[in-house]
Amino acid sequence: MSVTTAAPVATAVPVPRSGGTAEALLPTAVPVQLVTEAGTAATPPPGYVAPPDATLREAYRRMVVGRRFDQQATTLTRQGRLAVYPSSRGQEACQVAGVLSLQEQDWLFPTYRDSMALVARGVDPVEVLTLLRGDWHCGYDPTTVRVAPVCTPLATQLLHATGMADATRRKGEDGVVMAFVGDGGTSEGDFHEALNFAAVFHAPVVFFVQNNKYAISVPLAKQSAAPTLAHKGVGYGIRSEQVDGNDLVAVLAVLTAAVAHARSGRGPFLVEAHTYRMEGHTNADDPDRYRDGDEVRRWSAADPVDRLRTYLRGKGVLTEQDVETVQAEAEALAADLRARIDVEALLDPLELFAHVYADPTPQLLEQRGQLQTELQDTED
Amino acid sequence: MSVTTAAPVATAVPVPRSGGTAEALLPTAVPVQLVTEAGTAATPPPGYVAPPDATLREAYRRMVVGRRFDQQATTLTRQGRLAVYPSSRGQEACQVAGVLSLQEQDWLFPTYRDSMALVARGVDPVEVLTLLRGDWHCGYDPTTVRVAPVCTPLATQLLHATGMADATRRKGEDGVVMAFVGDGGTSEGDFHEALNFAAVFHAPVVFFVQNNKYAISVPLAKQSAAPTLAHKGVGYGIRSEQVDGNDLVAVLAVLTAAVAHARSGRGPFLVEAHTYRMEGHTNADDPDRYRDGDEVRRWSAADPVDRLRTYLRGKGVLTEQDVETVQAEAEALAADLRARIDVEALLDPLELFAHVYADPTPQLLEQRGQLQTELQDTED
Amino acid sequence: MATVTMAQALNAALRDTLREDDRTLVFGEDVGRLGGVFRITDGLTDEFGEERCFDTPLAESGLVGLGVGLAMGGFRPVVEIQFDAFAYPAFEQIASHVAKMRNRTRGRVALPMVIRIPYGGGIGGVEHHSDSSEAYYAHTPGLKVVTPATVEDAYWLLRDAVRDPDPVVFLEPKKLYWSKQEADLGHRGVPALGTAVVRRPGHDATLLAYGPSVPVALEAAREAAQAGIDLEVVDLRTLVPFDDETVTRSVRRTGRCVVVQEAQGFAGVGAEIAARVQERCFHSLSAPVLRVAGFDIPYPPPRLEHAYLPGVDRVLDAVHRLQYDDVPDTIHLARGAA
Amino acid sequence: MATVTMAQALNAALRDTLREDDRTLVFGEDVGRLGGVFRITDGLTDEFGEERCFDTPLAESGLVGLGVGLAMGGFRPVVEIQFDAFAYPAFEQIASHVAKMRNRTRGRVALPMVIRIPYGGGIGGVEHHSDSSEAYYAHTPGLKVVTPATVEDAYWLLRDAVRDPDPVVFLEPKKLYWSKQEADLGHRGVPALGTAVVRRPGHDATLLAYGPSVPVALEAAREAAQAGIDLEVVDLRTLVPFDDETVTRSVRRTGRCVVVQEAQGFAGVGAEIAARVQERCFHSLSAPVLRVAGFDIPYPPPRLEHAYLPGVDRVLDAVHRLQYDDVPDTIHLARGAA
Ligand SMILES: Cc1ncc(C[n+]2csc(CCOP(=O)(O)OP(=O)(O)O)c2C)c(N)n1
Ligand SMILES: Cc1ncc(C[n+]2csc(CCOP(=O)(O)OP(=O)(O)O)c2C)c(N)n1
Ligand SMILES: [Mg+2]
Ligand SMILES: [Mg+2]
Repeated sequence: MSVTTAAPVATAVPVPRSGGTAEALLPTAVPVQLVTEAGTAATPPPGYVAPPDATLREAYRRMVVGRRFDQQATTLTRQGRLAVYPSSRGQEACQVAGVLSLQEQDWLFPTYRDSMALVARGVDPVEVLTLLRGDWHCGYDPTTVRVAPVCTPLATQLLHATGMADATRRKGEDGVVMAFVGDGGTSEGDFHEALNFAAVFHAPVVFFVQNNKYAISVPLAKQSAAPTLAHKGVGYGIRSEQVDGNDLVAVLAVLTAAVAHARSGRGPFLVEAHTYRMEGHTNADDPDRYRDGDEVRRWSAADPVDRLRTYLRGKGVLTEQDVETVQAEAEALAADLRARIDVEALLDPLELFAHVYADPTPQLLEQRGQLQTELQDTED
Repeated sequence: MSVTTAAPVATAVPVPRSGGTAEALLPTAVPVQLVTEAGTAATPPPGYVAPPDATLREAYRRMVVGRRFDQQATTLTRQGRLAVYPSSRGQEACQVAGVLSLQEQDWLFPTYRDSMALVARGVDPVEVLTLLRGDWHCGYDPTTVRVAPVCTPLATQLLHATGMADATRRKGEDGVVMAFVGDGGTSEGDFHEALNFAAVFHAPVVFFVQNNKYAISVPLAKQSAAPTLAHKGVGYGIRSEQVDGNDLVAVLAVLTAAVAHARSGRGPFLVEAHTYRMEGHTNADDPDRYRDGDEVRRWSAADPVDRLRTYLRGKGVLTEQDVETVQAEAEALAADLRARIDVEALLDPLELFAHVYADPTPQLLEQRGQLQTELQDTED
Repeated sequence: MATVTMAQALNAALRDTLREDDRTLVFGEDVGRLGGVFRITDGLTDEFGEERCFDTPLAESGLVGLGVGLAMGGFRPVVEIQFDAFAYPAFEQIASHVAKMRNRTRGRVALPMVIRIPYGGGIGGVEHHSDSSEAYYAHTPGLKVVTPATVEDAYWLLRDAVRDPDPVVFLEPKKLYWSKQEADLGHRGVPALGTAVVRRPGHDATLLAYGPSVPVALEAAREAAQAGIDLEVVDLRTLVPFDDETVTRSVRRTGRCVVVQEAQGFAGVGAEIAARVQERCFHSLSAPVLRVAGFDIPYPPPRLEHAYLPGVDRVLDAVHRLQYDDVPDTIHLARGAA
Repeated sequence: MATVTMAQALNAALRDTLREDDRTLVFGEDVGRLGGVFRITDGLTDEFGEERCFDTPLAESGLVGLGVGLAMGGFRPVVEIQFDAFAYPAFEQIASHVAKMRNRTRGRVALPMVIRIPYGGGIGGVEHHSDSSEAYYAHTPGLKVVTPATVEDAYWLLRDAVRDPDPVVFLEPKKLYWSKQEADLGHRGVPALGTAVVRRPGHDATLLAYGPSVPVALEAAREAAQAGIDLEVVDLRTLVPFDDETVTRSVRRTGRCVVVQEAQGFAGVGAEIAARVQERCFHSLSAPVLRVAGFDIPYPPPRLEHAYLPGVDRVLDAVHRLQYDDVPDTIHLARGAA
């Protein structure tokens, strides 16, 4: 299905006001937690229920696979096979929950940090890495997987997500849009404009802030003086929540509720997940310059994959055998990735002129001709 | 004193965190009011006290003078003597309180809507109108009156105000910056970035939103779905308040507290005043296209000048004689304005090249020469 | 045939598009009930409802970014920016997304959207209301850049722009909004977006102009004719893609060329045109390609804009300097500029 | 004399400025503890403290706008933008305020501030990390636009920029950050901002280049010399104000000229240069002024940037087309472009 050729009819969907008092919009005082760091069940705040075990098992599977993918990508940078890779190790719960809360018709708007989410959504891992291998700016077809191209200019994607959600609403469809952004990205003007537009147009979009405590080297304390980033929602009339971002069960519960809220026509939702970027900003970063090992070690203890495994094992819904099966699947994906990424993509420099416009302009045809001659000269 | 040649020493002023719980940052549930629409004393919410009578009498004087100035400017547009004029009739309480809450060393960052505030601050009325007469982009010397050039690109001035406030803090001076913005302006990304920077740098700046219910033709309901605009503060960790913008006593009380908060090193403050734009957006606007007369009539009943007069008369601190004296002063200002604005400013087109850079570039000297020759030809 | 203003023609183009194509959405600041500050969207909300023509919150990056998402979702957004300088907050969305989406996605995601920008001066606007910003867009690959100079072109170019598969920055010369023409908008006399047109044939030199400068060039040609100089006037209409063929054909024939633009000259579109023309017509040129442009200064306050705007005299001055007699290499200097 | 990289020279310039002038503040994203993603501010927070060199929240309009206010308050801000394309969110602040404040206030409020922008490609960066954005700034009156090509120039031009009474957009060619030179930064060999310099004298044609293209031009000249063509290479260094004198002197003498820039060609700075040169040197020219520029496409992905970047071969191709034999008016076409 090609989204761009669809011919929606703009129907007069009424735009109800968000209404609601300020109190009803604010997040809970402490982040929602359903599973403790020790992997035992926590008392959920009212309104939240743990997702079904089958879903949690599936979440575990995708987290393990995601982590293995991430690790493999990092290794590939060391071998010079990727230009750069921004790892999201430590954020598995957020990335997988973000995807599992969606249905097929929904859209995901990711950042460069969200490779694990792309893999979880079913994007071919090789195509996830097209950008980072330097082959092209986007490797997959956004319209088939309903994942927008990975966005680098921070927070700009939130407006696209809002527009896409608004398109859904206007067409009378029941799709929801999930938009990812980092803690640093919340400082950009586009964050503000997107939340405001979404609230005013009552667009079915969930803004999901993965607060991993750093924007490259800049710690949260230098980024914002707000009580939490989730407290930004009330200023737009947007219902907001904060959640323990390393607790898959909690993130999935909160996001599922947020998506349901949006899908049922109650407007946008803002969720902040407290998590941590375990690696440097990218493989090229040198995090020792700005944070100490103790902090990283403290967060290791809160590892989201370990926590979910302990929880599911404790609950008796994940066997040792299951764990091994999942790990084997992850290894298989990594092996497949290694094999396929080694095959150099055949890149035709002349393709550079193919997608600037629907049809190349006369000027581009001239320039294309010039490059073609140069390339022939080189071959000769 | 030329601000640009000052040589401040950047001292290591500590930047304390805003801290404070979310609740402490939120505005009161209903706008602060100290005087009812009927002009009688209202019960002030805890923490607010009415300013001294002498100050209120002075406020009354400036409001009457401001309104007369505003009316005169509107008349001048009808006579074709101004290119355009955005009236702020109905917003006298906000504009005068905004200025009265400041000290001489403080700075004001106004928008095109704030001519009355400029007059109240002591800017020569003719120089206030330089921009609107089309003579030059700014008529006064910002460094002597400590009023930034009137800003048209919406919300951009909030960042300059934040920078100026931060400069004050860095120099260890005790100045405060008052930054005006409209309800529409709060939707711009720069609003967001300014509040966030101010909070993070703990800059002594008061953001003062004159919510006059319209951005040209766009009503507040299409601008924001927030409970109030003052609810935006908490998302930055900024203490916020909302106030009846047609109650001079309340606006002055709230802004005085906000300025004191900033001056004492407790960081920025956000105030939303609920008021109304009685005239069209500018003289060129046609408000009948988008709002009905009933609404305007309802707001007439809440007139800020009438209300303050009734209150002060009732309190016995403003005599009939005082009222007449103030009115006479206002008429004198209007007469003086009429006389002086009739004197066409001598504008030298060659000045166009004088201020682009400190010294004109060789290219500008060439172009200046060209224009000079053209002008001589015309004279010949 | 009726007398139509450019503003009316643009309004009709939007109306007809909204009628014909359900996917079209018109939005921006004050475009709803008010009909836009220049009334280009007058009556559209009445006819098509709030869902098809609507006001947005006041944020330009926001409304362009919303357009990107709506276009991805299958709509054809026509975004109005209120004035030229107020497009700058949207520059990142325009340069990094609108212009690049098709290319980034290897052709999989197109963004057929139009960004309408009233531009240029001559209407007595205060600062930030009279910028000529075409070069910023023309220099950004992936955008098409269009600017009409006549009433009929305004109608058809805007219709073409909305139908175009690529994003179009549609620059409307403010001072021509109230220009009138006897026009039959029902009949398509105008070829597609992407072509220049010879507005006045001539032999002695070519004036290349676009948007607000076209009437100036035509008036200069009329005056020059009285002095016995026969000028050809080409209205470029589309800056990107550029119609080299029409331009080159004209200049090779006349051998002399002046480019007229209202924007400040340095690194403007006129520079590109002069550079291309001399590249392509060098051996046909009897004189350098001269430029008449705004000075390299911020747009002046209303009472001084007359001194800034390139008018007939400045164009004729350049025409007279086209080396009918040979004065080597000082020709570029306008009189007085030495 | 020591071997110094351009990155080190820029770092030294900031350090020396912070030492000499209390009013200087250095800020931006990650410029504090990290020392900037290119380490240009390495060690400055350590030496001068958080109050003189500091990280801001992540918002480019914010940090430029903060700079405007700080400059109004008497400081001399040196703002770092992390990569070229990330200056676009600040475009309104730059175009409507930074560039115009002095003029708006009739000279009463100056904004002596520097906006440092790493620009251009050639470092294998993913999208949005390799734009050449100089034309956007050069076309905006009120800004000075500077770009060094050598280590010593980097040092002195940055020092000049901070001292300058006007706002300066200081464009740092990313791919030259690690270029090395034996340099004595203590000794000022370089004249002030605003001047071009002849890097290599020659007789047959002039190559005009700036920033990342200067080494390309020099290499092309070396290769051409082996083929018996003697090229002069001018490093423009400052795009605004433009050094017409040095350029015109060179081209009038050589009679042939190629402008080399990395940015996409259409309406780029190279267009301005070509336009000015033919205006000023028409009668001395034996061939049109040719341009070698990036293609008019979004900057390519890393694995294709070699095909995009104007290299020595493309420059030499243009040089060979400079009509040593006379082939009227097809000369503008690069081989293959017909
Ligand atoms: C508009 C813009 N400015 C600057 C950058 C450079 N940059 C890339 S990632 C990054 C930090 C982002 O931090 P955050 O939003 O917290 O996301 P994270 O990387 O932690 O996932 C910066 C400054 C950018 N990509 N876009
Ligand atoms: C960046 C920008 N966009 C658009 C405009 C055009 N414009 C001028 S005033 C205005 C409405 C502003 O409304 P508000 O902020 O509520 O202030 P008010 O005029 O009511 O005082 C608009 C859209 C502008 N000046 N700047
Ligand atoms: Mg982060
Ligand atoms: Mg308003």
